[in-house]
Amino acid sequence: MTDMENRQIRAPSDWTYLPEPARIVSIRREKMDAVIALELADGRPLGHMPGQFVQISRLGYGEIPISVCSTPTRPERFKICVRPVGHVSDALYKASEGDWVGIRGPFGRGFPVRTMRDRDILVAAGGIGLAPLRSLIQYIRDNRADYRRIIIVYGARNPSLILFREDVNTWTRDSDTEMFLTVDEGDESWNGRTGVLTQPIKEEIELNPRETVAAVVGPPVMYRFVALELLAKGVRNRRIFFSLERHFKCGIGKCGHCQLNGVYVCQDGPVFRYSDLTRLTEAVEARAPEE
Amino acid sequence: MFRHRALPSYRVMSSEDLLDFLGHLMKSEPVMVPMERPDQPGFHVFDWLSRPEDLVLNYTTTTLPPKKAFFPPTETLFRFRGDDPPKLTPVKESGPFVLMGIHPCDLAAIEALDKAYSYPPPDRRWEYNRSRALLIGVDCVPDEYCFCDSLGVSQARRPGDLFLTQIDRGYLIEIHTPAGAETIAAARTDVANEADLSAAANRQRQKAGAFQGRMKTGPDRLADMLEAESFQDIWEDIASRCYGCGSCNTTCPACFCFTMSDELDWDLNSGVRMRSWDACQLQDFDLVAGGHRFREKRWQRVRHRWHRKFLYLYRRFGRPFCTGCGRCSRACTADINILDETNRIIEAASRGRTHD
Amino acid sequence: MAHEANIHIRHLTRVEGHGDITAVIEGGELKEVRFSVVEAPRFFEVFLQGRTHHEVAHLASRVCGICAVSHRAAALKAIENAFDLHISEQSTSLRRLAFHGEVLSSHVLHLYFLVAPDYLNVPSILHLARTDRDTVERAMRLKRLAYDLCEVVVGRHTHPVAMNVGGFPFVHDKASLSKMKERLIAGLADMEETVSLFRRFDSPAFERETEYVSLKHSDVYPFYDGELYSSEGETLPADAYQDAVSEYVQPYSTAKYARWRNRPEYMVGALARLNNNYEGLKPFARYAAAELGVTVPCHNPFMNNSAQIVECAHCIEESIDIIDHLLETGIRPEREQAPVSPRSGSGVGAVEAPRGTLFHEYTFDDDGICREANLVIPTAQNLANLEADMRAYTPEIIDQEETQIAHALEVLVRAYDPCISCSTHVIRLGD
Amino acid sequence: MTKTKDKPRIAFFDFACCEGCQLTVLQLEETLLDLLNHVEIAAWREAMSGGSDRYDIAFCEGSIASREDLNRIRRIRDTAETVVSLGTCASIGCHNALKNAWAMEDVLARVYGNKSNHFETLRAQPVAAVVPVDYQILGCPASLPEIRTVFKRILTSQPHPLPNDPVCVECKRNDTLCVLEKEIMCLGPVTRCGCNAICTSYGDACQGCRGLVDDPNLMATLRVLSTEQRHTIMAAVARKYRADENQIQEWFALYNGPDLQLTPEASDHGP
Ligand SMILES: Cc1cc2nc3c(=O)[nH]c(=O)nc-3n(C[C@H](O)[C@H](O)[C@H](O)COP(=O)(O)OP(=O)(O)OC[C@H]3O[C@@H](n4cnc5c(N)ncnc54)[C@H](O)[C@@H]3O)c2cc1C
Ligand code: SF4
Ligand code: SF4
Ligand code: SF4
Repeated sequence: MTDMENRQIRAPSDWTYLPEPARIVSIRREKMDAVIALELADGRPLGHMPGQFVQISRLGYGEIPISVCSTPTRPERFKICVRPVGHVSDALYKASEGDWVGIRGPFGRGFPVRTMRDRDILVAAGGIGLAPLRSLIQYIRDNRADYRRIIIVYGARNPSLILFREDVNTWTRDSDTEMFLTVDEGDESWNGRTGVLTQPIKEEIELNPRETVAAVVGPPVMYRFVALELLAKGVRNRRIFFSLERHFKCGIGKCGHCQLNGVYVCQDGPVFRYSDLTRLTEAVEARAPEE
Repeated sequence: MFRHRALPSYRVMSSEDLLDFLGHLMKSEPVMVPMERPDQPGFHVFDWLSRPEDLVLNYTTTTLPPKKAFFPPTETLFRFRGDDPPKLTPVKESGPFVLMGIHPCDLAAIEALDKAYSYPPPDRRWEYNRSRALLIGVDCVPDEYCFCDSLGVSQARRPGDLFLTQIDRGYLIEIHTPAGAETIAAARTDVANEADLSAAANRQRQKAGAFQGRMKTGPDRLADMLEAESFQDIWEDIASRCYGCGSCNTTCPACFCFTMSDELDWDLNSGVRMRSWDACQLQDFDLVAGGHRFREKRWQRVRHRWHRKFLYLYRRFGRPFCTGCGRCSRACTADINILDETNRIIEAASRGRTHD
Repeated sequence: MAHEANIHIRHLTRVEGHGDITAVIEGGELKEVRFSVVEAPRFFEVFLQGRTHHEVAHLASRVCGICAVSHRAAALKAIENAFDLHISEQSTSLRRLAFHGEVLSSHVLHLYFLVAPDYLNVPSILHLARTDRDTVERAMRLKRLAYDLCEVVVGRHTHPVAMNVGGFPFVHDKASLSKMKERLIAGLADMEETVSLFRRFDSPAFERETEYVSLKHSDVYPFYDGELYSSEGETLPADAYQDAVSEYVQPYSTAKYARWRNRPEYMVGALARLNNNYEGLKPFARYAAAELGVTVPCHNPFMNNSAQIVECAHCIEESIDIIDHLLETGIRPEREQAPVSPRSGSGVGAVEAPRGTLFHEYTFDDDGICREANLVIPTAQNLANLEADMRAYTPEIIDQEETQIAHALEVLVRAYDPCISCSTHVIRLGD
Repeated sequence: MTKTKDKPRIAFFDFACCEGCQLTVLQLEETLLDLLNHVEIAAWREAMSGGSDRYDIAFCEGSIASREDLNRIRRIRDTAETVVSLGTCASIGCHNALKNAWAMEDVLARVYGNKSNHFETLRAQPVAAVVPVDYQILGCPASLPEIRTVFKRILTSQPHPLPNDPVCVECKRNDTLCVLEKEIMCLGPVTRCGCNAICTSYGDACQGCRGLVDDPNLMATLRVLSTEQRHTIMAAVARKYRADENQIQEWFALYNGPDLQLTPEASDHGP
């Protein structure tokens, strides 16, 4: 690097933190989330795998990590689902069709769609955690022959916060998916399950534990309870996958924000094997529930 | 002409010739050096040089390390304008520059950051800025906070191009790279004789004897110790004194965490994305939406600092991300000394304590 | 014709702080006229007690955002007098420089933002942004010049930093001082324009004799230094101010009033300084005075505005000289003096704030803790004189329409440049 | 990035304070003219006559210290869609709150003597304690960098969460020398940043005018000042100040009010 020749400065081909423009082709706003379909300026597919995320910018507001919620098997455009919780997510939520955003990525390690082949897949989603898992479910359904059962357990805080309603209806209706929907608090119109999502796992679902791979995404407190139920049913800890959330700035293992013991969540994850996480003292998600 | 000679090779230069050389360098490229703070005489700072005589080579330390030449505390990454589609223009400085007067510990830190930032995918901005720089190191005398010899970098030369050691008749110049050789070729230098080399070696010996403190074990054993035990009581004790002000991070030559933020122009349509140094000791460093904090207690953040420097990055890159420069101990507004606290951990581990 | 009028202007605009004008005319005769300060008082005098001299100096500037440097300087002088500390000539020069920045800033703000709209018939200077961009930009430029002068010396204008007991805790940068000097020189051209602008405005030809009080110094036009002087010819040391100045309360006003010896009203501020110190003015300032038709002694309170322009010119010239001197002698590092070991003492600090003579007086106990504080503020000293002028002026214009009378009184009040936020912090009672 | 609609109308109001914050807004100067491309000034008593009662964004400086203030701020809150507390007086209470350590009758009697019954005063409260505010700007005077940021954020409907890093972070980013090196004690390590560390840039101590960070380790300040330290510089500082708990408490009170307690109880996030 210190050779004189190298000191003749060549512009780097890709400028690490420069996003590329993408246009919002459609936006569907619900009370607490917006599903946004995006198209890169040059029209090429994003090239992601389920569970990967992008760093998305609203220029002038900032940049945040958001999971891609669409499947690469339907590549024309990709979708994200945003819950407005601050600066950038609010701005994305309020954006309109035709607006431009910036995209970097896709980044990170997604779900192990290979390991999952020829196995039963259990998907456990809490709240906004359904976003990356929807990508996985769609991917598996688009490659249906490669996989066996698809069991979906989804818990929302209340009926009005249920994401991807149409998809949820389809998964409930179709016979090739086993859908277990629950809400923490129902309302007058609600006649489905109420309670935490570990309940259906514990009480309703028959598993072939040796053949099951689980993918879990939700709020931090959810993970360990789900893991306990799955372990109790005999699912191997190597076959349970968590997608974790941390503060990301760069998405490529440089900024240091997402460091979790020796790993970078953005680069070594966000999807981790449960068995790997139990060794990491800072992985609160994998810690045994406190007495 | 030096190109084919074995490196390192040696030359000698008088102090006056050094200033001439500097004047010559300044004509073609900007030069950053340690100099006395204009606002606070008696203290030093790395800054761009406007007059050769402002150079101070026998400084003890600076608040900020020289890494700021490649990775400024706050910098613009790109400009944007909200057109249709938006226009994004990378911001980069042009032309090569010289960074002079780097102590061995800071050279070692630059090497460490080279590793961290070039780990794929590489940080192009760091690489670009690094590739623009010629590095000239200089020998030093340890102060009360230094312990670089405990970490094996008190004689570090890489990735410097040239290295200066003060001797009676000026400076002994070690030439470590072809780029260094080419640069020095333009200067008035003399052959280095036996006396020069032994004077320099003498100084190294003096330096080795001048350290007031030592780390009580090597980095390898330290990493094992940190991995094996929790030391929670020690972390808690440090944390009870710690402000969480992050000064230990922001003065560290081997820290490299950052944050990014946007700033709009007054037209509210164009603006810039900036990146600035961040610090893991700050309360909000790992805060995520929804108010979750993953290192909620101050002692967890303190532990993270030690673990990151001596365990995580040690395992990942094969070297501790501390060079013993002593800046954090000096900067700590709460009197937390990294060497003392590290030795406390080592002692506790050596006493064979059990987990708590 | 206003035979009957009941004028009440609530929260007069374009002045610092909250004040009301009341004028009652019955049967063509002025019955009552007054200017009442209704700003909520802030009680500095109470909470300065029990504080260390560091804290006193820090809090002092918070009395007023517009004359923060003056308050800080007065407090520093009082503290230094109390503890018998002496600051270097260099520190004195730097404090003077900051002072000139403040006077310039305060006067420019007053002249362009508060006064000029009256004469240009707009609600505010910003309303000229389209029609008379030149004037707006010049106003901004002069403000910026003043602000930047303060910034170079004391970090910022409002609540100066680094202006501490004993000296400055950092060394001023020669390069930025030289750059400042260039800009000050360029600023003289803007002053020339300012003079031409304000020459166009006609001031009412109203005169009333009164006593003018200010500091006076044999060598310099006094802002930071000098002895107390009255236009009746009396000179007395600043720390004997209580012999002459005493304060009293009016039930309709949260500010206090002051009398000079037995005279119930007197005037301080730009006009008073000019009347008392004309010889100290720099050449360009004298030229400005001539252009604006200011001849001393001048008894027309409306001319206070012109006196401020003259002082702006003077401040710029004087600042150039000070910078020249500093650059010539070289700027030596001087450490902020360590606090004196706690001890008792009391001291007075008197300076010329933009609006007139300002006194701070503190008494410290054996532990160096402030036990008593007394602040006498220019606007409070001017209130009685202002009301006397209103009483004398209203009959002269009593033939006009009620709205015109109201407007004329507003213009008169503004000419005094009252600083109301300051005036509500006065301390001990006069009797 | 915002679609142009009607320009929002902004207004400035002042309560008990030194009016230095408004003056600092005037220091935007050239940018003030840029700003006028985006907003209309509806009322600014200090700089303009004939203000209007129709405004969308109200900048309020100063503390609420009288019944009239109370009514006025409530009216403003009812009228404005967005209320901004401008400066520490309006956001935290600042020096005005120092008088709250005394009984209000005593305060009046000390200043107005036997005429004190003509006047009234209330315990001083920040605007932010009396009505809900949408944006806070801290600083005494309001920090210029934050004024800029908040203006832009309001105009692009972005929230402005107060920064939670201490002033030391900005000191380092500016590469200024820590004043402790000169044996000057500083409140920067527990004070909320956002002022670009202006005081320390001029070699002076931070007096804490932007209030405390969320989780200040106040006991650390106490320890640093009141015991002998190992660190050469810190030992010198401790020797120089020899401050007791009381004095430190008074120092913090300058901006954080007289009620702040220095207690050894660990906070939520400590130690
Ligand atoms: C891998 C990954 C995938 C995610 N996928 C989704 C998704 O599909 N849909 C969705 O709605 N949300 C998702 N999130 C969460 C989303 O990134 C945060 O909601 C977002 O960063 C909040 O930023 P903000 O600017 O809106 O809020 P801010 O106004 O910045 O602040 C809100 C809080 O978020 C914290 N924060 C700031 N930046 C980040 C960051 N980069 N990461 C985490 N927290 C941050 C702040 O410290 C603050 O406490 C994902 C996060 C990660 C790490
Ligand atoms: S510099 Fe000291 S007080 Fe500040 S975070 Fe580091 S260890 Fe804590
Ligand atoms: S000067 Fe104050 S704010 Fe700055 S680093 Fe030092 S202690 Fe922190
Ligand atoms: S450095 Fe401290 S006292 Fe100075 S402006 Fe910033 S917060 Fe206020």
